Amino acid sequence: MRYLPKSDAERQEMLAACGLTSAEALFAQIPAEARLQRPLDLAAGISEYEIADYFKSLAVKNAGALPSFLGAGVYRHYRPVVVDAVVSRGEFLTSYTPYQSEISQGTLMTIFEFQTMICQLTGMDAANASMYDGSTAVPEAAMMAARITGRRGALVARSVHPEYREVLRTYARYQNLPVEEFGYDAQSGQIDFTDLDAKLNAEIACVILQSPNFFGIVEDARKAAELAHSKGALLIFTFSEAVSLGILEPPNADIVAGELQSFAISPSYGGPFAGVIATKEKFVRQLPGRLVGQTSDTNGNRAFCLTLATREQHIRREKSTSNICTNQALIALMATVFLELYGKQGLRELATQNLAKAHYLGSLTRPRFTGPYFNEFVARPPAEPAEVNRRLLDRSIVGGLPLERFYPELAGTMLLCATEMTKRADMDLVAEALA
Amino acid sequence: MRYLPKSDAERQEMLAACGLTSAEALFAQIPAEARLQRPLDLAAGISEYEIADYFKSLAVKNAGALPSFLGAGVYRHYRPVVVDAVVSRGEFLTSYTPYQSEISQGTLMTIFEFQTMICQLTGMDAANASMYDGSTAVPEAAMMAARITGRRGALVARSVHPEYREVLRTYARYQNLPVEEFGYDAQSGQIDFTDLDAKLNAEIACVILQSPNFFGIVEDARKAAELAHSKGALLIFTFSEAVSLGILEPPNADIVAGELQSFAISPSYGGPFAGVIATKEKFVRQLPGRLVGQTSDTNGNRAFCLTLATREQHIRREKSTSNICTNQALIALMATVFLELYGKQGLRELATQNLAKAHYLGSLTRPRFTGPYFNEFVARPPAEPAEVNRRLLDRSIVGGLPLERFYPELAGTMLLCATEMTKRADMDLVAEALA
Amino acid sequence: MIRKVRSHPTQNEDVIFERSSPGKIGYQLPPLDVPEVDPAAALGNEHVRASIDGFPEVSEVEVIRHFTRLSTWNYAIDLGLYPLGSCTMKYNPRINEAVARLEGLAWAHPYQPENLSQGAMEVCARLEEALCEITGLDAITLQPAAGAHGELTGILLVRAFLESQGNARRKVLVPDSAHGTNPATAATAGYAIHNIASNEHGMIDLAQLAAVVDEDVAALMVTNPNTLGVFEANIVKIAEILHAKGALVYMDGANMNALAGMARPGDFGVDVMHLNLHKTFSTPHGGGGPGGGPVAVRKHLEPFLPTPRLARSAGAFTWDYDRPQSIGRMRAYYGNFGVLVRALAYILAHGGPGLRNATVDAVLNANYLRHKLAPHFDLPYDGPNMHEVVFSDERQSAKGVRTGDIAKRLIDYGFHPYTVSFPLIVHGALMIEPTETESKQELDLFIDAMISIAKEIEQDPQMVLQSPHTTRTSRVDEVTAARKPILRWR
Amino acid sequence: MIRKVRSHPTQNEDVIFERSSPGKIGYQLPPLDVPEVDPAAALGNEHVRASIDGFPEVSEVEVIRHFTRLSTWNYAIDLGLYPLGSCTMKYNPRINEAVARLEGLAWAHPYQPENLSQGAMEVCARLEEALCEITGLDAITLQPAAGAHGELTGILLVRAFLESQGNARRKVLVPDSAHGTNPATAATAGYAIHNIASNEHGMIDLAQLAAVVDEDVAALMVTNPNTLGVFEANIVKIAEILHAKGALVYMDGANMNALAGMARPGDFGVDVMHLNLHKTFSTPHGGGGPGGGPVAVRKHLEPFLPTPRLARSAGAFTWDYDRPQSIGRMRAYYGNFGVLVRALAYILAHGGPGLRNATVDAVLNANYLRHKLAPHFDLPYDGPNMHEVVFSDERQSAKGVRTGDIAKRLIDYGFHPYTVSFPLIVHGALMIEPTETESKQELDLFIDAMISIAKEIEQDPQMVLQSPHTTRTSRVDEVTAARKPILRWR
Ligand SMILES: Cc1ncc(COP(=O)(O)O)c(C=O)c1O
Ligand SMILES: Cc1ncc(COP(=O)(O)O)c(C=O)c1O
Repeated sequence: MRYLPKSDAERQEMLAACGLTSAEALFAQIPAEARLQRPLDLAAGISEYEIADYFKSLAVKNAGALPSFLGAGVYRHYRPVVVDAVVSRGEFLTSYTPYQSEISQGTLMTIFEFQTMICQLTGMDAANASMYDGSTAVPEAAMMAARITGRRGALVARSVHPEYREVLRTYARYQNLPVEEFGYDAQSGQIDFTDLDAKLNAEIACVILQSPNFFGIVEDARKAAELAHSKGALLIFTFSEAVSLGILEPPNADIVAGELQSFAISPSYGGPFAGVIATKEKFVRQLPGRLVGQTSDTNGNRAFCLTLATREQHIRREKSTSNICTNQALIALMATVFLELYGKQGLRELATQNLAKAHYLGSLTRPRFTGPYFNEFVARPPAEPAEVNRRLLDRSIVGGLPLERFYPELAGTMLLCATEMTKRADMDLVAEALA
Repeated sequence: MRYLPKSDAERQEMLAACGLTSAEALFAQIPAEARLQRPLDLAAGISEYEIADYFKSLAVKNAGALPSFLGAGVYRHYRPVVVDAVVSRGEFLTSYTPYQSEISQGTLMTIFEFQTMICQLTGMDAANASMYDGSTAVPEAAMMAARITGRRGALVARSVHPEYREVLRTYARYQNLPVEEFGYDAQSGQIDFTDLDAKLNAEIACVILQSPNFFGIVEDARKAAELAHSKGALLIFTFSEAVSLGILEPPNADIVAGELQSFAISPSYGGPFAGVIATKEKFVRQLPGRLVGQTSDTNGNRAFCLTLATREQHIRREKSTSNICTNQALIALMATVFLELYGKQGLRELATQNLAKAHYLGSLTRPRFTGPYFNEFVARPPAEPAEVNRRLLDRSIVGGLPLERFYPELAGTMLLCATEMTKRADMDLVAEALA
Repeated sequence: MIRKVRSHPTQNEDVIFERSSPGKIGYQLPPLDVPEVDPAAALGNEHVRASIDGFPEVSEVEVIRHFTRLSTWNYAIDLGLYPLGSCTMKYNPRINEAVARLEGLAWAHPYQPENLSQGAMEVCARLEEALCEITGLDAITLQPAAGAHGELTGILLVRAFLESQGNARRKVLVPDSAHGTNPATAATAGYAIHNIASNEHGMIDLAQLAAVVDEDVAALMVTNPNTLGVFEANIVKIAEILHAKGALVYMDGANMNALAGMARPGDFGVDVMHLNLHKTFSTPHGGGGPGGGPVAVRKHLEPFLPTPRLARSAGAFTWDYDRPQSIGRMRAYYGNFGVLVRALAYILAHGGPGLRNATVDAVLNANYLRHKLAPHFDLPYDGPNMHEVVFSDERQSAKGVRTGDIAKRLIDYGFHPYTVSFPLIVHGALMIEPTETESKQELDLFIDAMISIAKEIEQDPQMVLQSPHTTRTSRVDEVTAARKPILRWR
Repeated sequence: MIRKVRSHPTQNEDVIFERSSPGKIGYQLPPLDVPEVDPAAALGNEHVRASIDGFPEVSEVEVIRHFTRLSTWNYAIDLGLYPLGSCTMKYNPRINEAVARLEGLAWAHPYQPENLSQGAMEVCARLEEALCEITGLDAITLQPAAGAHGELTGILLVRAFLESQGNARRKVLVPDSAHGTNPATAATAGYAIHNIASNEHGMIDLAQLAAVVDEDVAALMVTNPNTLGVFEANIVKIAEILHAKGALVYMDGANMNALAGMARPGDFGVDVMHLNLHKTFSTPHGGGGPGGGPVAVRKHLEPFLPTPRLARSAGAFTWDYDRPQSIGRMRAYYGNFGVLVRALAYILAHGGPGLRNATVDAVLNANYLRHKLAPHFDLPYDGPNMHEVVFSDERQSAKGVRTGDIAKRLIDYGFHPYTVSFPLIVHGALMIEPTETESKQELDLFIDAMISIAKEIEQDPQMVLQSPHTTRTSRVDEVTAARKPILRWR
């Protein structure tokens, strides 16, 4: 088989060196009753050509190539070819976690740059090397807040991505972290501060909000932070549209737990993406996941290494800050390449273009909420959203996300997203369908 | 601009260092009458996203993706992804000709392996590092033969690729290398030995034949060599379907000048491909183009370098064996990767599959010639070839090449090719159309 | 004598922020085809940020060079043997990268209508089928993003199941040879950890196990083969002991590379397990991730699997969200889909017989290393091993040289080190897993290197203690890094 | 002091034939879906070969490692400055690689019907238009595969044109500063070469030129800016002198990177010229090729251009084969199409203004180097320079150190050397072309290195003579390589 670099003669030679005469003997230690006594019921291996053919046949069954107005946590942004050129280099693609610093400085320095840029974007002091995604970063942040405050309760805004909230519930369930939700203002689509205020109490470890929120609307994070702090709770700030950081004032949150998919990470039917958690200096030792730090080698050269490992499972086992081990390094590298390519000017211009595109579409339709929105908004089509989408599909456009599924009270509305990749002509077609 | 790594401040700084105040001043040496006094009449630069979009819009206008029965010198063989993975590495892609051996050993060793495998395939003693393509390799070989024999005339078989013969004529015209053609047997499609014999004389430097020839038919190269040698001429053997070397007995030619496109080089509308010239020990110093040789460094380690440069233009100028400088190195590297991946067993199995596919198609149609064929043959459709192709295109199949264009006497016939990528179902459709 | 590498210059490179200068750009956007919008007007002044302090400004060519240069500072599978025990660093086939990037797969949106997602869903379906057949279990979820995420999923499944039986119980048993994620996971799921010591064969001691298993035990987390590379010969009895008390057997499948096609956890008593697609199924580690940690279960645990579940209705694939007993969601969307594509491509390439052959070669390589190195390094557990072998530095530490030092010296010899100091039950462990994609030539070079280092330690331990000597970065001061953390550039 | 690089281990690797062992495979073909055919029966026993002696047998992972390891032995633009004079080693944008691989372009067959090739033909059409505008000439052929091939095309055009005027003439004038391909080409086209010496400014001497130009001269092959990086200030008069005698001006356009957007050969008297797409237009050199050498001409030479010519009829592109006066074909098909795609992508990315800015930066970089290095190295021609600058080793050779030795020492400093010993008119030339895609930081490091080497030569010439000292391969014995050629593995 092409992936196995041995001839049968070499196999025999090696078996002989082991004092064995048959490959079977290698498995003698497995008792018969534990052995599979038949071949696997899987077809024989196929050629590369057939593999390529097969996945092409699957790919064409998907809508990947059509213009689309779906956002809702996963955004279509252009991926500069440099990104894949970099992550395709075997030295990045096929290396392991950089435990051996002396032959991993490449990966280590890219993570150090990643951590730095996340701090610059979020206004935090320290960021970890990545989490699985935004949805798992949020519960990890909540657990972190509980450790920091010694409190258990979490208050999460209903305008946070519904699936993030579901994951939070799954994680919280057995850690006695009671999770309660607070509402949004039916007018503005922003969080309902009275509801939040009412639910805040001395048991609450953290208040969790997302901005732009699931409706695409920018929240007043500072105000929320003040309110949370006034009750001794921490503010956890999450985001799923990272491009917004190019233009939005960073929150003065205590913990930022977000999703970086917008940074040159393809939608890929929902993953792999890259989550991240950033926080303030004083909370660093409560961070989950890997951290890269700067130090020097015995010759005094600048060097990098994984650090503060005493937080982690391989050292601390059941007392670690999290059970995470493998993270999303290569995907975080995509984001790193993207951010360095776009840089200071580029990220801002990109954000401004997204803003302009979405507001053009917004100006042609009727946004449901009055709050300021970034690159997506809730629209009220005249007809059933599903019906509208069917019509759009006839013009080979993938429409928006009907919201009833997640927000029964928003039945009849749909979430529409526009990015720098959305063409005006397609937006005009959507406007028509919504007219 | 994204490709220019300078800020305006840096430009000013550098101008100042040059004692200049404006960029204009850098061009003062160009007299006004030689200067372009207006901006170029070309649109402003566009973004990467627009470039990708534009070429995609062009790509879909071509037939690249359809099943095709075209061969005629350019063959559709599967390209293992490893090939592009290798040639996309910046260390191979963005390096220059390996003049500085100490930092070019990678490229040099791959060329050494290339030269070796070409020798193993062709039965020759030495091969060069590549020529532009097969069509230019042939005239270079003819010029080489003229230098070796001190004779001028070239006899070329009409069954050699018509465009190769055209190029030969262009090159030969001003070097007083009279080129005469000899015919093929109307029955077998192989060269007409009586005609060759009749035209051979003491003025003839070389006899040029192709196998498999343009009709896909295998020639009797040994017999041709004997005949040529008996008159003191050299035999130049050319090929355009390199995969055939996996199964065909290498010719005992004096010079082999062929095209390697079949070795994982995409059709790419006709180029870039890779030609090569191989020959016998005694003729090495008459080879055109670059050669890599094995030697050692001052520490006694095996090392490689460009060698026998005294044949080349940068040393010998007007007395060089050829004016070639830049060759097709990266494309030859594709062939090298391909050959090492397929190896001894693979190339033979590949050739055998091609043989089987073409003969399946041949068995359903009526080959025009009786000679043994490899993976293409001349068919006689009942209707006009153009018409047959039109019908096939309605079933989104690209048909074969109508031969009248190159061989008036073969009006009404078409050249059909089948490779390992040709599916039986498509061949059955073609058979139908030809029934 | 070092035969595998020679020194060569590698480019230095600054941290990107040090290459930056104001006004350099590496991007261009298409012209805006809609009216401009003033951010302050649209979002409110207070929400609009000033420019991002310290953010880089560089050109495209500098970005390409930056990362190309950095990449040359890394070791990688593409460069040679990467024998990290427990990590299964095998060759990552390039075709897998190609198919994962097909537009229809890479640009599929998780919320696009199901009738426009059948191709992506078929990938999930075929992978689920294949993995069930390989594990011998009845149902599987592809949601978990990595092994530890799979462990948490699995233990939450155990908990939900036991709860449905009326008692979630309090304890999870974890052998002292287990990976750190096991206890960390059990704790995250709200269980108390009870460690159980391995016996002299590096296996779970039946008597001791029987003694601790009671109605308070929710599950045993067993790694099989365990982290010593030893197959738990009594696994069937172990499962009986737990099942007898209504407890479940969770298997950490990180070492499936020793079993695929040879033995199936479902056939030897395992109730729930995770797989590491980024180990057994060749998806690239990428410097730390991404991974894939599908969790397979027996029928009785199926109702509790995370939502949504892939289902078929009217000949089409659909996502089933109506799962009343489910533990809920483990992450947004459906999993690390791009990783699933790669794993399926790998399985298709090998096929059933191929997976078995790969397992044979993996175990053969590890046993070959054991036989060749045993004369030179201490073997704390000298029974037969499966896909990996664990030595200890007992002999070398007599000279003051520890496993970590031997590891650094290996770097000079052109190899990535083995896993250092794990599993914890072996004092000074050298944990070596070659995988099946290593040639005899490569293994022989590694054996020579190890033997040569053993000799060097006899003659000149100091030299080894100061290694590596040939790398662009010499030994890194990790202590200071932790004492005075510098976690970002300023 | 060396600031640009540090030493690091790089993997050794055998020649592939030494890794081979019988039975290892790196491929798999789909199952044959038609009946098998016995080669001997189908082709005749005498035509079927025995297995290919010595051919490699290795696995896929070994192939990936083989080439990955070899690649680390190379220097490349992606790693740093590559200041080869006359080679225009600029950044190769990655988007160009991506678009050239689009299925519809990469898999287009040259004989597929024209109505199925309009996209490919549009690439050719747009590139032709752009290059005509950039050169200021009237027509162009994209057939030539490289510069030298373009030269041959151009000189054959000259010859065909003059023949059509009744006399092909006998001589071609070539300045002594010309690249070797120029005389080699003229000879291949059947012309006698007459060399003309440059004057003290490194330019063609008008008086001398006037003296040699007569009715026997077919053309002058001029490189402008010439290989000294000097613009032939009298180019207009030069053209007049030749035209006055009915001779033509051929321009070697290898140095167009100094002119694009600033000056057009068509505007200063050039009749025919070639371009190097792999220089000025950023297509990758790939270790020696492929290239692209389009030839642009004035109207009166158009009828002689190679067949086929791209034409338009009824709003569609078509290939015109009916060219009675054509010199014929220069190669099969239409040119190195994949290279043309890349060149067009480059032109579209820059656009008109961008090309001009690139030219400015290219010339700025070269002048910056001249000013910084002039105090340390001899400048045989100290006039203003364009895109490249040529020093001589006069001062250093006093210490016995030649340009070739300085070049080798540069390698230790982490740079690829400049072009050594060319042009021939400069004794011991150091020919330096930075191109526009180099940052000031990179140039400053290069300047430091050159100055530091100049100092080393003062202090310890022997050390420099033995350099490079840090590469995995020390100085290579090229003499033995030529004396006893070993051109293949055995
Ligand atoms: C035995 C074992 N269990 C669990 C894990 C955790 O898997 P992951 O890193 O994918 O979370 C690992 C990985 O190192 C492992 O080796
Ligand atoms: C001045 C000059 N002319 C001609 C050539 C030949 O071009 P090519 O190598 O593309 O054949 C070169 C390339 O080195 C050159 O520098």
